[in-house]
Amino acid sequence: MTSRYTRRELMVVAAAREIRDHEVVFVGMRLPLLGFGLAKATHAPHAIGLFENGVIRDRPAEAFIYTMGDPPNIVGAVACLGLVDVMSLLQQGRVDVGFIGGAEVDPLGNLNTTRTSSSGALTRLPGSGGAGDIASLAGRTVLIMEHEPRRFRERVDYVTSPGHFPGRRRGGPATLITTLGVFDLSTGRVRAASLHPGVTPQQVREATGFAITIEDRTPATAIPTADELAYIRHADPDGFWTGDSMKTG
Amino acid sequence: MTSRYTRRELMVVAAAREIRDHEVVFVGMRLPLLGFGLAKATHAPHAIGLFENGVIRDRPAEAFIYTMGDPPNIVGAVACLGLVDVMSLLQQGRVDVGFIGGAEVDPLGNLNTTRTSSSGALTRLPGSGGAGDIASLAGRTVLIMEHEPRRFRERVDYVTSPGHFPGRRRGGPATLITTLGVFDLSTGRVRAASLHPGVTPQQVREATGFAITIEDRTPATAIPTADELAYIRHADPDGFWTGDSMKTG
Amino acid sequence: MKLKRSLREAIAEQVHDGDAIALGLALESGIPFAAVHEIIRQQRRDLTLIGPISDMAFDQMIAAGTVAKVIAAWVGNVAGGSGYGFRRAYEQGQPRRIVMEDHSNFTVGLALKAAAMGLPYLPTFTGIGGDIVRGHPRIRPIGDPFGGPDLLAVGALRPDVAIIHVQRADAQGNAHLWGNLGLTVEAAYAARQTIVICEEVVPEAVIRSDPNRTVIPGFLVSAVVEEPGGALPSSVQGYWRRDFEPFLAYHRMSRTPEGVQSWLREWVLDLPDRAAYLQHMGEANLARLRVSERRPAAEANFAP
Amino acid sequence: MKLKRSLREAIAEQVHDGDAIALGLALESGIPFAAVHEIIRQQRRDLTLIGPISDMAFDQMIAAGTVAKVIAAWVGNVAGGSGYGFRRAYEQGQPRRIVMEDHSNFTVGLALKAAAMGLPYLPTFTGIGGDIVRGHPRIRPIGDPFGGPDLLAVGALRPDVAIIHVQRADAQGNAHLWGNLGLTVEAAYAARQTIVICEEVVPEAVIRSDPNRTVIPGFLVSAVVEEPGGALPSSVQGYWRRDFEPFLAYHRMSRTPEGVQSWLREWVLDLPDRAAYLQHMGEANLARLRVSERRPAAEANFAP
Repeated sequence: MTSRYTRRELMVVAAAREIRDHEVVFVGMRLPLLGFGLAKATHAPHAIGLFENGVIRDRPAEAFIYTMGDPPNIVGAVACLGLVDVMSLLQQGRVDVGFIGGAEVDPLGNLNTTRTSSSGALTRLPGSGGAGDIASLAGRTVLIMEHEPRRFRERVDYVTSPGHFPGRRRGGPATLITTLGVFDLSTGRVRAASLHPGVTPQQVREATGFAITIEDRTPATAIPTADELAYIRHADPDGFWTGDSMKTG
Repeated sequence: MTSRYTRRELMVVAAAREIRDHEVVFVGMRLPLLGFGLAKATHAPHAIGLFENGVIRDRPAEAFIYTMGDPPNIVGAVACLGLVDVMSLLQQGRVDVGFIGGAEVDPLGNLNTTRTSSSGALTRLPGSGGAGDIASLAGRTVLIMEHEPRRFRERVDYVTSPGHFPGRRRGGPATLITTLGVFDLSTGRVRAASLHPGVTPQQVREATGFAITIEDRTPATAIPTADELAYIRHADPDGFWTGDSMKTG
Repeated sequence: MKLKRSLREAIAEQVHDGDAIALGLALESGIPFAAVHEIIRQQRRDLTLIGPISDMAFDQMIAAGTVAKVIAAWVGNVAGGSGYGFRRAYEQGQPRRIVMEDHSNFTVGLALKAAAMGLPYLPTFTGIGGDIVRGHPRIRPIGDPFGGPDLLAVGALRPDVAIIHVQRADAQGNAHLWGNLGLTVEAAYAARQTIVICEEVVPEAVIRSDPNRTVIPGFLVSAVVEEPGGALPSSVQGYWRRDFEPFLAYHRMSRTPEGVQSWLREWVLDLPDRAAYLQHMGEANLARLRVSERRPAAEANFAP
Repeated sequence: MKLKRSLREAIAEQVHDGDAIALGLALESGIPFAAVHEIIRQQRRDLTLIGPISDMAFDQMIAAGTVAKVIAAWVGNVAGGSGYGFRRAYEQGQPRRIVMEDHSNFTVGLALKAAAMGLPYLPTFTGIGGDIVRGHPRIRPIGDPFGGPDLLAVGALRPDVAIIHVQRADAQGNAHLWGNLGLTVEAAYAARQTIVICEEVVPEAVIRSDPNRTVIPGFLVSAVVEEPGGALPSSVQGYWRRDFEPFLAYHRMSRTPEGVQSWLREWVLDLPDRAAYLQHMGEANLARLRVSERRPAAEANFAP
């Protein structure tokens, strides 16, 4: 028996599965934060979460947080350091996996969150924040994106968060989780690892502005279990991050 | 009316006079620490003291301390940072004056606290500690030494704490306070600024292994006032740092 | 040396046209909005703003026309996304054109830290392979003298003024801050002057009871301002919750130039000072946001 | 992952012949003498010792023949001056020759900090014009890519193990330290493994009540050892005063090779562990040194 779930809930579950036990995770906000909490509550009880403002937690905040700087994210933290301290740990190679998102992605996993002219006119986006650092320095990165044609481009206008490139010292994009599926980026080409239930290869191709490998036997993304959904709804009771209009399942 | 005082008490008074009001002082232990406290109690009430272990104080510890790491040196500190933090402030140029000592000194104000063969055999000394950093980076340095021929050498065997050298970016030795007098080093030559009461130019020359300028009108070092002595004896009641066998004055 | 100032005095004396100002250093908490608004009221011009992510503080200053340049990793509205004031200035030059020096959080942190350490630059591996560091005015490729792979040098960034909101400070400027730190310490060390705004000016003995909590020693501080609630609507650990709604309201209002001007009039220009701002918020809102619970830190004994 | 170990287990498992060990990082306080003595008892060989100034800890390890190399700014006895064990090894190769890598406090700090930051080196201006940096194996001249004066690059120093004494930690290794910090944080970040020795293992809630006091996050820690009094005769803020006399006694005894061997037998080799050391000190001494007064830090409220 499965409950109804939203696409974003499915994405949280997919994010959680990217975290292995005992890993050090650069967490970020929104879906990755919920994914971290879910992983802790299920298969990765010893995972550690770092936030770019300097907070280190081994469990999510007890109260809902809107930003990583919200006071409940300090309460119960194991440490509250400075930004340069956690970035130093990242640069040292102490972080196994980091989650990042962007406005645009290309087949090498480059993300753009700085500026784009894709709509014809120049659009200024907010910028990197810590994403460029996580992309550069984490052991591997997991990308989370809205799957839309204008966002999936053959080449992004500006590489805010570097993907695969020749001479990369460490890490690089491993997985891309979208509103349509989960994609393997570890080889520097985009290959569908799973499509979300009900999503067809044709839908994915139409929503992707570059070539993508979708094998015939590509499985469906495993749907959330009742326990997983219960966790997510406990952590995000109003569906602030995980609500969406498309109920599926 | 003057009280009897020791040579070291006189040196503390001379050290205190090197500190101007509102200055930031890299303090060290022993006589400079007493000098800092004396300056604070007299003409430099707004001076700030930095210790290389990370402690920042705006008044000396209430209890006697044997090392800068002693718990009473933390109590009442305005800040207790890390070593790299205070050294960074030093490197930035935020420190006006630092006090250092050494086993050997030369006319350029180079200090050796690392190793010497002056006695014929190799003698290993403890090393720099923070002295080399203070010598390199403070706005000016004040040197404090026992005035003995084997310590005052034409050229030191090893430059632990650099004195004047061509291309120096900042600072350098300003004053040398010894058991015999106070010497101006600011020009890179050694010139007597004052001789301690009862000390003759001949005595100084015999105790100095290099040429030294002692003008005829060189004054006597100003002797401690009763208030100054009272402060020193309150701060060092057992004469741990300031006691010596030669009572003078 | 008397450091205590009203906020108006501190901004009037220490923030000048053309200055480079670091603020919003703890990221989403402790943003010195009272100072931001006072700078707008005093009509400073041609400022350079420095910070990691700025939340809506930078956007407001840009929309008010005070800003010539931004040095930051992220400029927008954390709750809402885009910063419309920033976008209008960058995309259309409204109300004036601004120059953007893009960074990642780490590179802006390293730029401040280089200055804090008295160095011309700090090396890093971050950003290699991306466009932020390509042709960057403050970032250059360098080799490793020990034979390892090439790095980048991030040049030192020395703000004229850092503006910092903390829980408490003494009259000498020795400041206790807890909760988020972000780049607060780096900026205070790096800046030529540091304005400390605090919830409470406390007796010296409070600060000295815990010197490890003093993240900024007073001798680096140029002014101490007691301005409780001066960071609202951002949070201050143990003092104020984050007020979420004003971020969304500003986001909505700032969609149009007229909207943002109307917002600036209501919340900044038509108010004389922070006290008036808090009054305009209303006591019910203040009561909702004020932290009255206690979760004290476990005792640390400093007895010698 | 269970981190709790007895000191004997921690040293047996994590300190190996030939390792580079950082300790004494807070300078004169919190020197992990219990660990120093356990390493001597377990007869480790060919160690490299790393620290700013070592007080008599390094001297004891050198005199016991465990050390091949020292990387430090100062090696001696802060109370007495010379370290005779160090001098005999360096000057006469007794009981064995040691290699000295001389530093200033800042350069050894920068070497650790470079490793802590994941960098091959950090630049500095310290030491220029002096002999420490001349021909130094870890320090090289470099230019400034921004055209300023030349600097020095201090190469990264990554200890195999850092041994740190703190007031309290939880079972996951999250460690609260207050009072002197010195290079403790840099070393814990830099080291491949970090052994945290604490006065008390406390419940998680104590540590989490004050995350800003956690100078070492537990995920960097490889072992947690509860060893109250483990830093004696050095001090631990709020727990133990410095015992001055043993430093002078060791200084006197260590003047001769026979004296130091006799000292090592009495205080290290003939004792099984730290409990026996404390017993040998005697309850009157412990009572004199134990801090019973309270000077608590002013409350910091972490309520959200």
